Amino acid sequence: MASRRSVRRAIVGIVAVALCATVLYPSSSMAAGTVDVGVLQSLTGTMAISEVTVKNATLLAIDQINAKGGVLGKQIVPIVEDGASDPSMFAQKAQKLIEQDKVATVFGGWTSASRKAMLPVFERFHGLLWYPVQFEGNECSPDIMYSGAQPNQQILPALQWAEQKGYKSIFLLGSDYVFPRTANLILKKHIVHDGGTVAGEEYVPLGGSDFSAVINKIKVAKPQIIFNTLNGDSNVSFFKQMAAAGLPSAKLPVMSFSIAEQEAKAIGPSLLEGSYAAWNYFQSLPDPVNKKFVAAYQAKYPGSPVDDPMAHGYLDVYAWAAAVTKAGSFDPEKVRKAATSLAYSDVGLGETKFAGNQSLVQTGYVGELQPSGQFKILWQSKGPILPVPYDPLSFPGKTCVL
Amino acid sequence: MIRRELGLVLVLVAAACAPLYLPAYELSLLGRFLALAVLAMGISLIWGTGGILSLGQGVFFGLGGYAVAMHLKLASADPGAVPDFMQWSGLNTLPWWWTPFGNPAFAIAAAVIIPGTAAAALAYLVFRRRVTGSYFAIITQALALAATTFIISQQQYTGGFNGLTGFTSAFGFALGDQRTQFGLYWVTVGIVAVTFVAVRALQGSLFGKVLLAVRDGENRVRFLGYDPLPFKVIAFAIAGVLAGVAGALVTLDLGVISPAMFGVVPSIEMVIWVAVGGRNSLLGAIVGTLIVNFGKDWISSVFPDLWLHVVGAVFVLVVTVAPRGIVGLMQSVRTRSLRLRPVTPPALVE
Amino acid sequence: MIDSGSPLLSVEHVTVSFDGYTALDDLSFALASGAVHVLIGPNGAGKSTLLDTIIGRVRPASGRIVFKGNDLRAVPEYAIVRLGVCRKFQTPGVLDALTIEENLRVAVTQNRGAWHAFRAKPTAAERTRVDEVLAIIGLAERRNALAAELAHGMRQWLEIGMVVASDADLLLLDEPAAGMTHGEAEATARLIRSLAGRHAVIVIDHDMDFVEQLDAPVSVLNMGRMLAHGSVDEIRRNPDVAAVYLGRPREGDVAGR
Amino acid sequence: MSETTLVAGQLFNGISVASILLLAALGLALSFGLMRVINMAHGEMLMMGGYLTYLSIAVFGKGAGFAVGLVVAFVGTALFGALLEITLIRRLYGRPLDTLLATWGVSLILQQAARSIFGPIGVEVTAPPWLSGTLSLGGTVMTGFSIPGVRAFIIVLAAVVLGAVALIIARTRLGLLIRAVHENRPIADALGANTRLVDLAVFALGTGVAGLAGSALSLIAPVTPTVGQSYIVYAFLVVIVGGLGSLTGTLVAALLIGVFSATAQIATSQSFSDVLLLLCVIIFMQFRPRGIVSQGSRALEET
Repeated sequence: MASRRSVRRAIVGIVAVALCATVLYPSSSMAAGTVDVGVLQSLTGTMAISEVTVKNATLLAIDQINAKGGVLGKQIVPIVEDGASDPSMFAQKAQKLIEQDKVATVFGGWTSASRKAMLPVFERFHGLLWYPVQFEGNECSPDIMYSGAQPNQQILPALQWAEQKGYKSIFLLGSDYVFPRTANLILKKHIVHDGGTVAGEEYVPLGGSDFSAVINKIKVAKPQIIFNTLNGDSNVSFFKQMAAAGLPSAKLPVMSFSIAEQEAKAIGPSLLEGSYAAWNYFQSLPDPVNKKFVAAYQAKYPGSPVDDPMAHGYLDVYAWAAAVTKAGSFDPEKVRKAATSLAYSDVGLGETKFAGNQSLVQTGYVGELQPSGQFKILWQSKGPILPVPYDPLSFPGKTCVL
Repeated sequence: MIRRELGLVLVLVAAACAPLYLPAYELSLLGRFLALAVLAMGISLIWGTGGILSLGQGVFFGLGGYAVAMHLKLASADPGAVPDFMQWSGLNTLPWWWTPFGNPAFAIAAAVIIPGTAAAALAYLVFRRRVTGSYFAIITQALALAATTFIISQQQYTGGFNGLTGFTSAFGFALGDQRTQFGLYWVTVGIVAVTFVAVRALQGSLFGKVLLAVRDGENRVRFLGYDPLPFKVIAFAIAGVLAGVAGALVTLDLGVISPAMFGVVPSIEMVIWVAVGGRNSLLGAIVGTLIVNFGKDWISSVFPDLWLHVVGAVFVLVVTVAPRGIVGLMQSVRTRSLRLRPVTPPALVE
Repeated sequence: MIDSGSPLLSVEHVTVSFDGYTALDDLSFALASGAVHVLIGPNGAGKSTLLDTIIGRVRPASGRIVFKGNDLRAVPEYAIVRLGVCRKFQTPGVLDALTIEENLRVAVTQNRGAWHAFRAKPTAAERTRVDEVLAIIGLAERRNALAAELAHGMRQWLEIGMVVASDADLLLLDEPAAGMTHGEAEATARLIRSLAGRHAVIVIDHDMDFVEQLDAPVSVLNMGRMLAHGSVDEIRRNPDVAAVYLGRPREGDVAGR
Repeated sequence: MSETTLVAGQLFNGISVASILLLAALGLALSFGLMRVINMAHGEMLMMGGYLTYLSIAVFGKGAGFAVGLVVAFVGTALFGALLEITLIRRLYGRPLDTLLATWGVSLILQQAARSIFGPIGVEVTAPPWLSGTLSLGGTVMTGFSIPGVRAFIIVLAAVVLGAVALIIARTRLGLLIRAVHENRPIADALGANTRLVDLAVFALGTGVAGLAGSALSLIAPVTPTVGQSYIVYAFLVVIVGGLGSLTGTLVAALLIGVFSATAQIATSQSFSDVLLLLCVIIFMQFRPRGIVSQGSRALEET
């Protein structure tokens, strides 16, 4: 009864909101000399810590290309959107970028959840997404270019290295989400297949900070090495509590799949010293092109390290620009066709290319963390590895059909 | 009376014609936020009328969303194959409790019944022992945390952190098709209208009056011969159903449901929609939902760093300066000249 | 219905204690259908506790309360009300968020189940009863005002009206005239007298002038026990009662206001 | 043999987790238990304590910095709590659910502020040298069982803080006033107790203890803008299971929940033990809806 009089007022309000929505949104101006691209990463929320750095690398690449005259004679205008660490926001913003801003392509996404949420949007509108982060595979879409590693390019090389070093008993520890569970599923098959043993498998809720029980279980299982797929802040808790429990990396080696230079800086190199990581790029790669990239990035963001997803985010822009140039068009369909027929050497990843399944061909590296926060490269795979989205041992009979 | 109903009909017509004058992206946002408004009306019912603050409405939203998503997932899978995430989680046969969701009618019914039943069960167990509102708020927040943790940990059955996505068609309609989008929008507008009328009727009934009285003093109602328990349980179940419906609609619209959409933080954001609009007003719930969500979409695009500051400030300001929200502010502007109202509405005394 | 031989309400050897403090001490008391009875006593004598115990808010440590042949010990509060007991509290417990008419409607409805409450329309009999009570308490013209907007005396009237509207067989009135002017108190007394016969009523009050107007038997409670029974005059002359009140000279007049 | 080590280890972990929960919940037990203020920004007080410790270490070095950090964290967050009480909480007494919403807003602002000041990446706090050892219990059936020094420190700290708070409430004049206000606010007010000052003191003490807790927790957990969020829900569960306004209840509840989740994790995963924990709390409330230690009330309506 209370709201009778204001009902009509409020009604006007609803209509006003709906109308304001159209007015407030500046629709993108497709000026003649520019081309809009979307950059969609989490600028807020739990994932911002990682995704902001990729956004920076992406923007750096755009600046550099613009400085050289842009692409097809047009300056690239990035439209940066915030995914807010929320997959539904990624879907919403992806839709905005494609439908409202009419961008030529989108660079972005970090978590599998955000990629999975954006996928239907890109398929619906036939857009093109450049995804820069290593992931669990089991997906290939014509509307996504996967420059991050497939499991066979990061996890399996690490296992190969561990086996060569004589580590037989492996403890699998991860955050409770898709990448660790799938990675460990693949790892278990391969460990058993290769004659090793899985000493244990534990998952901690995302953001979990209590590792007392896990460390206790590790002590009882007595593995030779831990394969760690923990995400984000949980790593800080894990390494602090391992050190407190008298198990620093020097005593019980840890191979991490989600700790790159950025995370190492956040966790504190002193805690991580001597632990291992497997990536397809390290800042310390001696390639001269890489040195230039690192120098350019640090000129813009002093003191900030460069890592694997950033390198891929940077590469994605160059790959897109090259493909556009080759195709002579911004049409996603033509661009993705062109992208798989080119080779790139613009980043320190060496000479790379996109395979027919739209994933990147790349080399696997194992590094050991130094007190400086940099990784010393211990090992590298024999040449670039072809991407395999579906691990044949774990998912027999599944192949990528575009 | 007639003028008021006329106003409502006008808004309804304006909303129904939105596809004619709104650009596609704004239209899809409006549809999504209107679906969320269904959930917000449920919060208005339990919080504004019933005095029950739930920080776990997201859970019921999620249950509704998952019920529909499970059907979409089965409908999108190759015949005879299990959904993709089960394959890469090492599961090769469909769990028995997934099977009935292959039936669209079952899935739609489940999207309503499961959240309603879960809400009723929770409310019964907690309110049975006359636990106070603060306890209930905290328990529902713990529920939101536990539910998301649980769903994430059961990846082989639920899709884990990624949730369920990758649907191609919904109930025989192609999801990417613009006509499907329009149809879904109109269904949403229809559900909002029906919900609004139904909840308003409920608030006007003796049930609503007793519920309002329960909010201000549970014991007083008890000593008038009413058992507050069924009133609170039924109201909470209705809010649960509305949250489930909203979850189903948003899942259809967005093509994804995942734990990140209904955990602790989204659940408390749902409360702020209603607080901004005006917790005691059903229209306030709708207005607040639209304003906060459009605001979020806009501010987080233009000033991403500012968004949390704005939300935080809105929380503080709404509670301290405008506890009856936007609608309350407009009301007091209109009624101040007519008669003096008590400064602190009784609703604020828990 | 009620067996005419047995009382409507019987309180049998009831003891209530809070954290070691004995509020009611082996108290027994009976009331016949339609009878009006007044309870007086100094603060802390156990008057309100007795009503609390009848209504089920406080459960006796020993003894029992029987209403219409039902042992109330294990009956939930709302079910006790449904058996036919309704109480007005010391501080008015009207439903602030509802209008005066809605307050009465909530009270007058006899089927108090939640499902029934969905049915929006009150019966003709209920509407008539609401109108009657509105007339009795003199708030007919303000029927659409919110209860929260009423002045204190009006709230008292409204709550008395709710108790009357409930049509319970036993009405418990805790200080019904508190905060009323002399004239209002007189009207209240008239109303209570008119209830006799149709309802049994227990009235608690301090104000002897008011009690006198009720023209009903009086019991005096002290320290959880019955001190005396009788008419107002008999109580006035009772030396034990005088001693209790003289021991705390000011309370009979001031306390509870 | 390894089974016994596992079980013994988990029992110790249960106590260790309990000590963390107790530290995180004590401040809430004060503000929620005594004042009915649901301080959702409590987690951010922990976070603030962590950052203050980081700053102290930056200024005073690794060894002494942490000890100084404990004090700075306590004083700093207590002052912030006082400011919060004066500017915001004071307006909202008697409206517990509104304190919940308003303080949630404060918590968002604080998180974003920490992000703006210190960056989204956390800051590094490592255990000082005098805490980084372990105590081994070799040579018995407990071979392989060792107690990390950091965890032992947190257990001792929790006990000391609990003892200090209990002492303040039981023995000091402030404690007397706190008890009086808690028992009956209007009467304490009427008797001349400055209830406003008492509220201020209780709230500041509560946030100060949270800051201290945050400082200690930085030894085993990250210091990031969002770290408080991972403790807040559990801390509230401890308080409601313990019963409002009872330190004993809070202690027992922290122990129960800590040992419960540690023992559950012998057999199951952490995710599942969290779910089990909530189920058990709801079942527990069927039997003791007001917590382990409950107080009666005669008021017609309770908040």
